[in-house]
Amino acid sequence: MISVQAEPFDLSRELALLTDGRTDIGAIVTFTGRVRDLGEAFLKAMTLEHYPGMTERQLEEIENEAQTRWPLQASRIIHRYGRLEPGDDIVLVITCSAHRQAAFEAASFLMDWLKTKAPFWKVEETETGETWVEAKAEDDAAADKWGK
Amino acid sequence: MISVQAEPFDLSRELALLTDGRTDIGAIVTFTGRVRDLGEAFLKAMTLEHYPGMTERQLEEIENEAQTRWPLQASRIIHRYGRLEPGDDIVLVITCSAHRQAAFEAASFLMDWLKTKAPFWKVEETETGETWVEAKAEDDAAADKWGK
Amino acid sequence: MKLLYFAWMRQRIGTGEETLTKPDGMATVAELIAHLAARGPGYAAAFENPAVIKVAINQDYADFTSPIADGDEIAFFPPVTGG
Amino acid sequence: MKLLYFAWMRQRIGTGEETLTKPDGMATVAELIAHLAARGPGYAAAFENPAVIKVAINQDYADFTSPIADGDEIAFFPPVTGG
Repeated sequence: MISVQAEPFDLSRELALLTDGRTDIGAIVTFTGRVRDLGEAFLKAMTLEHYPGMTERQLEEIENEAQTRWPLQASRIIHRYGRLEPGDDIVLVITCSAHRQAAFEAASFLMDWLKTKAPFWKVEETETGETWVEAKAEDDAAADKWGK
Repeated sequence: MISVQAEPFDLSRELALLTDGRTDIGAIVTFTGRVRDLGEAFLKAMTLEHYPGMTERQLEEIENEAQTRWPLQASRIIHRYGRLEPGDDIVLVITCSAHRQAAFEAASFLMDWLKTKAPFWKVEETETGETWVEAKAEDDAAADKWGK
Repeated sequence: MKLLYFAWMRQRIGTGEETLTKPDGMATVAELIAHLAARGPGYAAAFENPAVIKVAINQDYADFTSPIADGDEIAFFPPVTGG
Repeated sequence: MKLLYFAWMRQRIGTGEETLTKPDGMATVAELIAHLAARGPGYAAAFENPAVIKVAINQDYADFTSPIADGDEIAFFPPVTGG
């Protein structure tokens, strides 16, 4: 299941929704991405813009792709948009499988994809003004390693 | 921080203890291992035996090793022992870093190590009796890939 | 065509959304970009380096060589930075 | 020496812990294993396939060639299956 939302999410609640009452899940990996302070400049906030409609479509597609590539019993993607401050959650990925390697790989795959293909853009607000975050070559390299 | 305990753990509480009030953490990976139903035989319960003293020492050592190999801001290992039923949590690993790759790799490293070096032994209780779980060659291979 | 712009492209152009009747003879994304870039300084600034610009047609990633049709929703944006 | 046995080795031997005064001339883990395996059918069953047995001296992993001393805590166990 995927959600694109402004509201915060609650990891333990999402985990419970996926796994409560199930006894076929042996491995659960969660990834939480948060706004963090920049090294150089004091970060006041970060605003995430996205492409409503395309974002949801693309997230559903990639979740299906992960389910095809790995034997997952459940998965969850939540990506927030709007204005977020240091320490706030940005993204949550949960993968559940019988085995740990599938859960780890699928979560890592989903995050690499989100970083390079999900239509979100971050603008950082510091004391010197607003700056659009630039894409990183290392993120493209990370996504490329999963092939297509 | 490491704990070897019979009691259940609470993921959201552990996460809060590691990250509340911090704004330097950008990526949090959690791994939860659970008792799951076996395919073949109905699993009533699983009992984990361990080597008190050595377990704690070895867990502390490997947590330090992970901190040396990856830039982690925080980490947590909890391993339970005693009698557990399907759906019960066995192990929790949390890794926090500025970057997602470090958090993913360190969590995966810790789990591969726990599977092959932490002195725990599982005995499964089914309708046909008790069976000691056998170590898997694939777990050794997974641990070997991290080198020493 | 419904045209969408995101992030700094939206800021440079001054709007995030507009409609355009596809001119006769315009067949590909590349031709649409050439048309838009000639519309004024904001558009020129937004499209000054096409190599970094991504395009989606009807909410799917496309290429500059992709064909376009009058009913399409065509979005231009810089490399994504979510996650 | 304090000797510890875990999992099915504990079950076969019938105890998880015992003390043994190191016999004169016993220098390595391998010699200790040979000594223990000869103590009776439970010990023989526990040590029947030394290739699968792990040993720890004073709570650190060791080898069958590792030297042993009288004050050591020496643990024998099958491959671990935690996590």
